[in-house]
Amino acid sequence: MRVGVFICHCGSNIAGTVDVARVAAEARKIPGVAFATNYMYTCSEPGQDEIKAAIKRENLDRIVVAACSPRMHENTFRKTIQKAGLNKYFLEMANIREHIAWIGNDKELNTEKAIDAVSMAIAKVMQNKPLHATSFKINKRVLVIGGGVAGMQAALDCADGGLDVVLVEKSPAVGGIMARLDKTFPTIDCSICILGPKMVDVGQHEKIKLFAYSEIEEIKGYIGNYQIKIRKKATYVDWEKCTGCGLCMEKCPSKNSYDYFNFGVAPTKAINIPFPQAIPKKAKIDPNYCRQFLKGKCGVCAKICPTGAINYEMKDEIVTEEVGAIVVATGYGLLDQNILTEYGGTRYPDVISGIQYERLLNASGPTSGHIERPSDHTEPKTIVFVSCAGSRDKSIGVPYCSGFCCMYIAKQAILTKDHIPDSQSYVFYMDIRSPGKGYDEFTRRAQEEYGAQYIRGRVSKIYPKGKKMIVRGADTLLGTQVEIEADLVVLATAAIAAEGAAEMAEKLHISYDTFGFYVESHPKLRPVETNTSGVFLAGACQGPKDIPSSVGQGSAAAAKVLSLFSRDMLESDPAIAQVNTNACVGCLKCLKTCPFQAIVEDTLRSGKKVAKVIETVCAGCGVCTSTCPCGAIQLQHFTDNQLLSEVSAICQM
Amino acid sequence: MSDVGTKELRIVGFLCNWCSYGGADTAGVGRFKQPTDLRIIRVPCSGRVDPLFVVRALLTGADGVLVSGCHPRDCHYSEGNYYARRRLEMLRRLLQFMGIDEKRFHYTWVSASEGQKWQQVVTDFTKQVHELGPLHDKKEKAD
Amino acid sequence: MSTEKLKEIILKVLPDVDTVIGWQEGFDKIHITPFFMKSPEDAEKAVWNSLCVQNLAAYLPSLKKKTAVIVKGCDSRTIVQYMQEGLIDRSNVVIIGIPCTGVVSVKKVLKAVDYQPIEDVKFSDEKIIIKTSKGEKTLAIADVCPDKCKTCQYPTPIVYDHLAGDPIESTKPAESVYEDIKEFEKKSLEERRDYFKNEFDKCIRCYACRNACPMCVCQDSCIAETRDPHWITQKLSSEEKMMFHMIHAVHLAGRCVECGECERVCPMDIPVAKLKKKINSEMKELFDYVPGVNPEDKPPMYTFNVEEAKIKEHKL
Amino acid sequence: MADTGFLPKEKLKDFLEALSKDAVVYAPALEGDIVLFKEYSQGKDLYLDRPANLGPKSIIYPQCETLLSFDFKKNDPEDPKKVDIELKTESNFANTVVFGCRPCDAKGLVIYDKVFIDTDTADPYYKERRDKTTIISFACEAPFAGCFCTAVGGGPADTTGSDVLMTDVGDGFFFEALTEKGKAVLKSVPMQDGASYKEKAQKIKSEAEKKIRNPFPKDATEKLSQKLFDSDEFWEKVVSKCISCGACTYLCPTCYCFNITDEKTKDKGERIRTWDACMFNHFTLETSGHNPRPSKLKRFRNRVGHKFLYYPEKYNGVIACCGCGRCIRYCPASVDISEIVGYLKDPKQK
Repeated sequence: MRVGVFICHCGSNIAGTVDVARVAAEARKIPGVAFATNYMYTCSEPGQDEIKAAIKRENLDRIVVAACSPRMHENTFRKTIQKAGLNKYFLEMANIREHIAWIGNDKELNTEKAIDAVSMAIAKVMQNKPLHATSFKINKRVLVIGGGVAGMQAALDCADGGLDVVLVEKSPAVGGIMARLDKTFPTIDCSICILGPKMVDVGQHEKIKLFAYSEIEEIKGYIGNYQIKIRKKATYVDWEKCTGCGLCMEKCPSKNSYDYFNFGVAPTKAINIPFPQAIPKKAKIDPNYCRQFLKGKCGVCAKICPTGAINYEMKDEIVTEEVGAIVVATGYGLLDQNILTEYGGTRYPDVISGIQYERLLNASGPTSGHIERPSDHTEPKTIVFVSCAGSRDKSIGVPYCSGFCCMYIAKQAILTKDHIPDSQSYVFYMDIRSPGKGYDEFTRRAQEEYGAQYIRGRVSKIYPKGKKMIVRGADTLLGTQVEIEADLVVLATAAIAAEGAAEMAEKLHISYDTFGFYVESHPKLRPVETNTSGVFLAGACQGPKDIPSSVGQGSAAAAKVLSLFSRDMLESDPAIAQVNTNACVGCLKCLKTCPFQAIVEDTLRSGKKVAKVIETVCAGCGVCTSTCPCGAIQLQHFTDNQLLSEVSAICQM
Repeated sequence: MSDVGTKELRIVGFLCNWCSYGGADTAGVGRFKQPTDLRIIRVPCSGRVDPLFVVRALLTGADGVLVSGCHPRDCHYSEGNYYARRRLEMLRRLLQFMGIDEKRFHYTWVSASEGQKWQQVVTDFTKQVHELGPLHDKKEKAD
Repeated sequence: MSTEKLKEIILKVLPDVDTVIGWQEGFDKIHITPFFMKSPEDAEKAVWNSLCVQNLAAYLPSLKKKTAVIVKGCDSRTIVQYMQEGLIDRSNVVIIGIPCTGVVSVKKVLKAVDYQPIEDVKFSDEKIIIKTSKGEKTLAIADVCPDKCKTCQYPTPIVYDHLAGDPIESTKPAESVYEDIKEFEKKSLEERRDYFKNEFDKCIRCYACRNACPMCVCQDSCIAETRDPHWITQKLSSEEKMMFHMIHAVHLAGRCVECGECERVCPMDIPVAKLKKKINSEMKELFDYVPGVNPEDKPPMYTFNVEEAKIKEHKL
Repeated sequence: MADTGFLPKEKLKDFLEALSKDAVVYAPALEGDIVLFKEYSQGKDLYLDRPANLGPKSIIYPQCETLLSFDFKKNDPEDPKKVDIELKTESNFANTVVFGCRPCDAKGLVIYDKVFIDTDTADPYYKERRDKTTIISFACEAPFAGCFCTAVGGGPADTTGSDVLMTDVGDGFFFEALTEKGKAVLKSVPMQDGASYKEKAQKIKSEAEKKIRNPFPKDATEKLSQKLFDSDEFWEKVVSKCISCGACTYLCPTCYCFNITDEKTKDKGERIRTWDACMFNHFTLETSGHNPRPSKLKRFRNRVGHKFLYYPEKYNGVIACCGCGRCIRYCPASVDISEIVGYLKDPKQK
């Protein structure tokens, strides 16, 4: 074996605290090492050329690069040695920057540690075997989960790019949160007016197959070849027949159904079309409120429906779709107001959330755009907005900023003045966060042109006094306590992960953070990728986002899918489990522990029962290898012998 | 000499590629200083860590072994760390029984973003192993 | 329970199976040996007494044809564990259970008679009478039984198709099972380490413990002898011997049915089962799991809970 | 008078201490409940009541020995491609006395000698140890469980392979020197004249011989039945219960199979020889994955065949079994090789 070792200075990043020349000299002493050198910037083009030249000149067959983290440049150097004719798995990296040079000041100790790191890499590379990727066909269809603005944007961009799109939305209509907003900041243009055309496009695009009121049941497979089971929840209305005429809704006698679209601002009918612009514009029955379901008799809608679309016997239906990539755009949720006990939870009807206020402002909302107090339907004159209602509050587990509340409060204060010119708005805030084009100017307008009074401080308590709500808080700028007698209080409740976000992540095999938001592959450089190849993120499922960011991510995710699908074949990672059928005793313990069901039972010609790995399904975690008692199933590139060689390189008594 | 003050001991770390190895990278990027005793072996998943690697290391010269993976629920392979948790807990109790102080072995969860936590883990574990001293009567390094 | 009743069952079962595995007399009076019966004439030679120590269930995974096996309560746990792990086809096995009040440790008997060659053995209610050239010696079975019998929880087989005798309830308190482990843990760390070093140093790596172990499914593929993977060298150092026994223990985690065969067969008298019993006590504590008791259970190392009630994150 | 000698029992330790001055003395001692050969040191207890669980074979033929060690040296720092390999063979085997093994154990060594010494290419490692070792055997008064030495050409007082034979004559031990080495040993320590005990010892020895069982049938032929030997059915019948472990072979005084492996760390390593066992699957496993003896039936047949057919064919009819009975005594499944050979010698029985 002829190992070549390249020790990188990384300028002074490594060389500053590691004696790189000594590390190279020590490497030269190790049996099997035919060449060792140190180089200023190994990852630079001349640095890589040097490796390629050395491979030819010194006839090297394995390469160790001691430099930064392999998470940074492993791929770079794999390509380098591949260009020089070596199998790319004949590379090992020793991380002497992040794990050594940057975390210790003692040059002597760092150098010793770097020598060990290089010894381990040499020991391992000598155990490495050439691995070869196999190619497989990609199914060029894409699944988009979530029909909010981010998901719709991703779906439309993919469809316009010529891909077949399966769009799954769990509520009865697409549009997400944006469809419920009245106006958007900072331009004050009508939210549904700009979103509506997109919704129509989604509904009509011949490349988009929309599953509304449907949820993801199961995801199997891997990049390029997923099998998705979709649960079409029972609507009790045959959507093939429903024309969306709305007659049923008009005649339905169950008038007290919870209105999900309007966040319960006012009740709706048990059979309803969520909102006038709904796509698809189809009715559905809420069996929790429908008399037919509760009492077993009614049947008004069935009688009135001109197309006979009502079907009380309808059951959930599971359909399977096959796709090659997934865009996750499941959005976000809002903090349950009940947690905010100091604000009365939801005990006081005139303390409402920001999104409920949006619905009060909206011309097609339950009040037709007239702002009225939920308690007595009178017009409020004094309105208090409380920002950070839950956000930036460690005690309730939301230490982060929800990002868009400062802006929508300013917008709502402006709209309030427009709707009720003699009203006075107060805004309690902690900091005004308005980074964005025209954003800061917008919050200033709310104060300067629309007279909203901004009070810097937290609200400590809200309680009723007669018909009024007393809002007590601190004005930290004046250093005084303030009490405002309000007619209506609007809480900017914190943005949290969508309901069921964790379960969805588990189905997708992607990571999520402490708060339930999905984790991107790299916070800066891979913002819409996940660590699971083939799965991309868009919108607020990754973290609270405003509309332009969500749309931007939707397009970005679509671009990633389109570029992935620009190839016909994909290469599978060969670093997967492999069974030595001579050693395998067929106990199939590996099959029980494989998280991906990538192992099946197989029978050899001799009749011997053994485990078999489905190459394309194996994700390379190695749980099987540490389960197998006889070492018969080995995760390639991380075999027992490879890891043992690293252990013995540093543990020798 | 290591930051802990006495002669360096041999500590082997098995880190999962996706979380803890990344966490150690993050600690490096943040220049969070750590004792130098630890030698890191990268594995794809904490579920890849056969408890016998820990045994092998402890029997052949390591004074301490650290295993770190993704937090439960956050495994890149969704379930690997759950298996690791059971196996390593079993091992911890077995080591103590056979006369190897359980403090020489630690398993924990550090995510790719938790650079500071990683620094803390390495510092505290190194300190803990130093308090116990060497496990073996080692010959002085030949050179 | 009489040998006659057992023979009756064997004769009944024989036509349906390829082999009935039982016991017969061995090379001397104190040694009983496993017996693979194929014919009614064989059945005549079958024996059952408290010298029938071997766990015959261990032969099952290697046999392809339909087999009947005679098991004591403790041995039946092996079959239950095989069922949990899918290592046998239950429909291919006929289980003849024997309620058992305890067997005899041949090692203990030999010690009691100063290792004199044994000329004859007789049984008389819960006693064993040993005749050597130096005379007769009567020993209470309770005094010379293997340690596992002292805390036996399953005197009646857990699974069986035929039961030769009436079921017996255990009279031993369940808490007593791991008392020896708790007692051992009172030793200091150093004492425990020295203890295992001294014991394992006697090991000659003959692998009798491994091969006798019913749960060592690898057998010919055992990593103690391979170079790929190369977990262990062929050297005879303390470390390598310790490593071998750790391999055995770790691979049996949550699977050891405590039949005690490893310890019984060790020609060097090493307490091979101790590590495994310790792990079992932890499996009970952590997962409320006892190997080889319920065919529907899942061995704890091959499953998990998202929230582990008993595993707490360890602080440094 | 150096050919025989007598020591009262209480003087035995003085004798061992005197021997220890010029040699490393191994003697049987209790280790828990088992008997092992341990290096004798002053005041240490002896245990002669029964044969050791593992005989003295590991002293002369260690279970693991370093044949050579190697170092990779890179002496030219400028040219890492230049590697020198330094080989070292070390021998530091001191003069040794094995005290208190049984005649069967000593006979086993003679079976090794034919393989390791009496060939064109003697094994220097083995030969050196053998040459430097003196064997003082202790005659058996009565058989132990499983013993059948007389049936394979030995006996409780057989002298083959021993340098000195020691017999318990009641109030002390009677010593007979059998070789020059033995004479030298007896000469080296003061001892009473043994002549008067010779007759008594002879009587004890012949009494003992009568007590040994002969497992082979009376009218058994010398040769084994080839037909039965070749019958899979026979082997299935007699060894189905075998669990394929190596206890029999490792404890056997005449089994000598070994494996040679290189165990290497970063820059140095050793070539070691370790005991191996024909009962293990790996023993005959070929690189291709093929195994000519894939089942325990085949492997067991080979073990019996080697001891009772192949070895005798090669070495003038000498059976490679000393009848010590260990493989029977310690077999986890109580497989009895003497019974099996008995069948093969008289197939009518079965």
